[in-house]
Amino acid sequence: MINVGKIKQYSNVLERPLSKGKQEVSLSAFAFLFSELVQYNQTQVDNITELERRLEDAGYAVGARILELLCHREKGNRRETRLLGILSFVHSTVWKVLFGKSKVLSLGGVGCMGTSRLRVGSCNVGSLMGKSIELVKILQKRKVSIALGGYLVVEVRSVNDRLMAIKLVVGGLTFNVVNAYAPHAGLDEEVKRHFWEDLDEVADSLEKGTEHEDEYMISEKELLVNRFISIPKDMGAFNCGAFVAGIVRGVLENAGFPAVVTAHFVPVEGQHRPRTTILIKFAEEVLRREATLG
Amino acid sequence: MITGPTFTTAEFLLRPSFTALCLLCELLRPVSSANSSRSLLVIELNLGIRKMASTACFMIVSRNDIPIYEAEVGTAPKKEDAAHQHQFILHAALDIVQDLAWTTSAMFLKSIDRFNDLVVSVYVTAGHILNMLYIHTRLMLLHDSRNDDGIKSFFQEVHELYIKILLNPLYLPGSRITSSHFDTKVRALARKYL
Amino acid sequence: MAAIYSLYVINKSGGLIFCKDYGSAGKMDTNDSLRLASLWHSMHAISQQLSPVNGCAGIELLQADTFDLHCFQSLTGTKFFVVCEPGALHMESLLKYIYELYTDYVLKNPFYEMEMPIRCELFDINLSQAVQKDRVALLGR
Amino acid sequence: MAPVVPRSGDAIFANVERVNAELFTLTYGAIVRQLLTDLEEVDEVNKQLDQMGYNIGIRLIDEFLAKSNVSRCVDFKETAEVIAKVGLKMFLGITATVTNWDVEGTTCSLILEDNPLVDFVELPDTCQGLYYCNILSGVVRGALEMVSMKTEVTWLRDMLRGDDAFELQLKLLKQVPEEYPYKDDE
Repeated sequence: MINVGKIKQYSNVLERPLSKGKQEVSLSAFAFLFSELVQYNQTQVDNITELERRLEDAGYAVGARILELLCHREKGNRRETRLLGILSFVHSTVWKVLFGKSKVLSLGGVGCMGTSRLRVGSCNVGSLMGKSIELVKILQKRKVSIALGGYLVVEVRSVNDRLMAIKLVVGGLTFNVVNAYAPHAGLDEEVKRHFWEDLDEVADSLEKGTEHEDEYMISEKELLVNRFISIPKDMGAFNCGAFVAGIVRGVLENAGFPAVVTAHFVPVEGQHRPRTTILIKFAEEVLRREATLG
Repeated sequence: MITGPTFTTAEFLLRPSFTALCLLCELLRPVSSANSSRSLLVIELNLGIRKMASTACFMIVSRNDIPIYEAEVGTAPKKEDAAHQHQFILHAALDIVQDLAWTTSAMFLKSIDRFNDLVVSVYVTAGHILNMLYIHTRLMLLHDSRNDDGIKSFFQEVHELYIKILLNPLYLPGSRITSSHFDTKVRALARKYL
Repeated sequence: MAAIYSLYVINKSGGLIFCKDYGSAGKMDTNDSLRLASLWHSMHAISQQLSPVNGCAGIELLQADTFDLHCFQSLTGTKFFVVCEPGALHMESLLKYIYELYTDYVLKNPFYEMEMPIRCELFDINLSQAVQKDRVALLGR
Repeated sequence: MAPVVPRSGDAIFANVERVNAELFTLTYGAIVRQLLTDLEEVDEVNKQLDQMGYNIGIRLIDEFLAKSNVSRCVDFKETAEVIAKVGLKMFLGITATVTNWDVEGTTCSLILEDNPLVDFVELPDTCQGLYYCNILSGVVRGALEMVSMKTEVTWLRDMLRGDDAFELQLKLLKQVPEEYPYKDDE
C-alpha cells in the first residue's frame, strides 16, 4: 500500500472526495457482517415474513443511496427514464459494482427498432469471447434485430441439450425465443419423442409467462449474500436474497419505478442448490407512464 | 403580461407544500380576491428586481414536493417577502419539471420556466421519490443570470455535495439538510459560478 | 473404495457437533458417536498433560493396524478428526481444508448457533466433494 | 517449532475473494440505521454494536486462524501486532500502528490508517454520543476471547467525534490459562 501515512484529515464528509469505488474489503468481512445483520434481525421478529421485510428494508437503504452514486459516477449523470433502461442499469451497472459481475451479457446497439420488420437470424459463433464487436458488425450489416444477448435478456431457461428458451425485450415488446436443435433422422425414435414432448412443454410454460407483462426476473445461480448460507429446513422458502431484493427495490423506486421486488429459490434440475430469482413486478403507474412515453 | 405560469386558488390549495401554503396566507392578507393578489405579486417582483444586484434563489425539493433545503444565494439584500415569492415561483414550476423529467435522461434541464426577468433552471437527480408522486429530487434555481455554463457547473457541484449528504447512513433521505457545512459550501459555489 | 472411513467435529467442550460416516465396517449409532467424541476429547487432553515438554498440542495421529486417525485442533479448541485407511496421504491438508470449509459454510451461516450440532447443507455438499479420493490427492500438491 | 508469523496480511488480502467496499460500508450503515430506529437511545445502540461485533469476533477468529497460518502468539505484544498488520489487513484491507504501550505490556493503542466503515459518515446533532465504529471493538474483543485472552477494547479517539485519528485501546485483563476441557464441562 502506498498510503502509509496517517489517515487523511477532512473537517467533514463534504470535503472528502467522492469514492471511486475501487476500494475493497474481503468477502469474509462482508459475509460475517451480513450474517450478523440476519442474526440481529432474527431477534427482532417472530415470523419469517417479518424477517424478510426487515432485510428488504436494510437493502432498500443501500439501494436508494447506490442509485444516486452510480448514476453520477458510472453513468456520467444520465438518469434512466425508461423501464428497460432502469432494468438494464440494475442488472448491469448495479450488479457489477456491488457484486463484481454484470448479470447478463449485453452487446447493446443491436436492437434497432422503429421498423416493423423483424429479422431473426441465427449464426454459429462458437464462443463469444473476443468476438462481440465482430458479431455486432455482421448483425448490423444483415439488419438482424435480435441476437442472443442482444437487447435485454429477461430470462434464459436451458431445458436440455437441445432446447433453450429465452425471453427478450426489444423496444417494449416481449419476445419468447425457443432455440431448438432438432434431432436428425438417424437418431432413435425415443430421442425424437422426448424432444417433441419437451418442446411442447416449453411452449406451454411460455404461454403462462407472457400473462405477466409487468414482471421481470433477474436470475442468479448463487447470490453473493447467499454464498455461505444454508437455510434450515424449518424456515421453508425463506431467502436472505430479500436483502438484494431490497437493494433492487431501493434503486427502482427511487428512480421513479416503484415495484414489488421479491427473492425466490427456484429449483434447478440436476443441481443440489436452487438458484435465486429476483422477481420484479412494476406498479401499474409505471407501465402506464411507459405507454404514454411511447 | 404574465409570462410565467398562471395559478389558480385551486392549484394553491392542492399543492401539499408547506411553503406554498405559507405564501397563500401571505398573499391573501392584503386583498381577498385571487386575481388582485396575483397582480400584486407581479408588481412587487418587478420593483424588487430593479433594486437588486443579482437574484438567485436555490432550492432542493425532495419527495412529495417538500423542500429539504433552500437558500437565497444572490447578492441582493435579503428580504423575507422576496424569498417567499422566489420559492413560490420555483414551486409553481414543479409541474413542468414533473412532465419534462421523463422526456429526457439529462439531469440538467436548463431554463424550463421564466417569470419576467427571472428564469427557473432545474437539475433533476437520479433518485428520490415516494408515495405515488414519482418525482426525483430536484435542484431548482431561480436566477436572472444568463450564464448557462456557470449554472450547469453550479448544479453539478451541488449535486455532488448532495450525493455526499445522501450517502451518509445517518441522513434520512427526504429529510431536511441541516448541515451547516453544506450551507456554507452551496453559498460559496453560488458566489463562484452565478 | 473410499480411503476415508469417517469424519468427526468436536466443539471445545467435548460435544460432538458433526459426524459423517463414509463406510466404516462397524456401524455406530448416534450414542456410540457421542461417546467416542467425548472419549477422544478427554484422551486428547490427557495426552497434553502427559507430554514431557511444554506446549504440546495433543495427539495428532493415532495408528492402528486397520486404520489411522488424524486429528487437528484449532487454537479456538474445535477438533476435527478423520478415520482413514492406514497410510492414507494428505490427511493434514484435508483437515486443514475442512477447517476452512467450517469457517466458510458453518461460521458465516447466520442460522448456525455456536457450539451446536452442524446442520448446514452447504457444508455437507462441499465436504462430500472434498473427501473424494481425487480431490484429496489434489490437496497434497 | 513455531512457524513464522506473517509480518503483513498483504499477500493474504491479495489472495482472498474481495467485494466492493461500498457494499460493505452501506450495509453497515443500514445496520446502524436499523439499530437507531429500533433502540432509539444512542447508548443502547453503542452497546448493541459492541455486542454484534463480539458475535462476529467469536466466529471470525477461526477464519483468521484458518487462512492466515498464524499460530499461537508468544505474548500480547505480538498479538497486537498481528491484529494491526495481519488481521485488519486480511478482512478490511487496512492496517494500523501499535503504540502507547504501558510498562506492563498489557495496554496499547491501535491507530487505524484508514477506516472503511466511516466513508460517507457524518454524525448529525441527534447522534452525537454514537460510537459509530463500536462494532470493531467488539470484533477484537470477541476474537481474542476465543483464544483465551480477556480484553477490554475501547475507542480513545474517534474522527467522527472530532478527534484527529481513530485510536482503539486494547487492555489485556487476564490470560485464561488452558485448563480445558475440565473447566468448561458443567
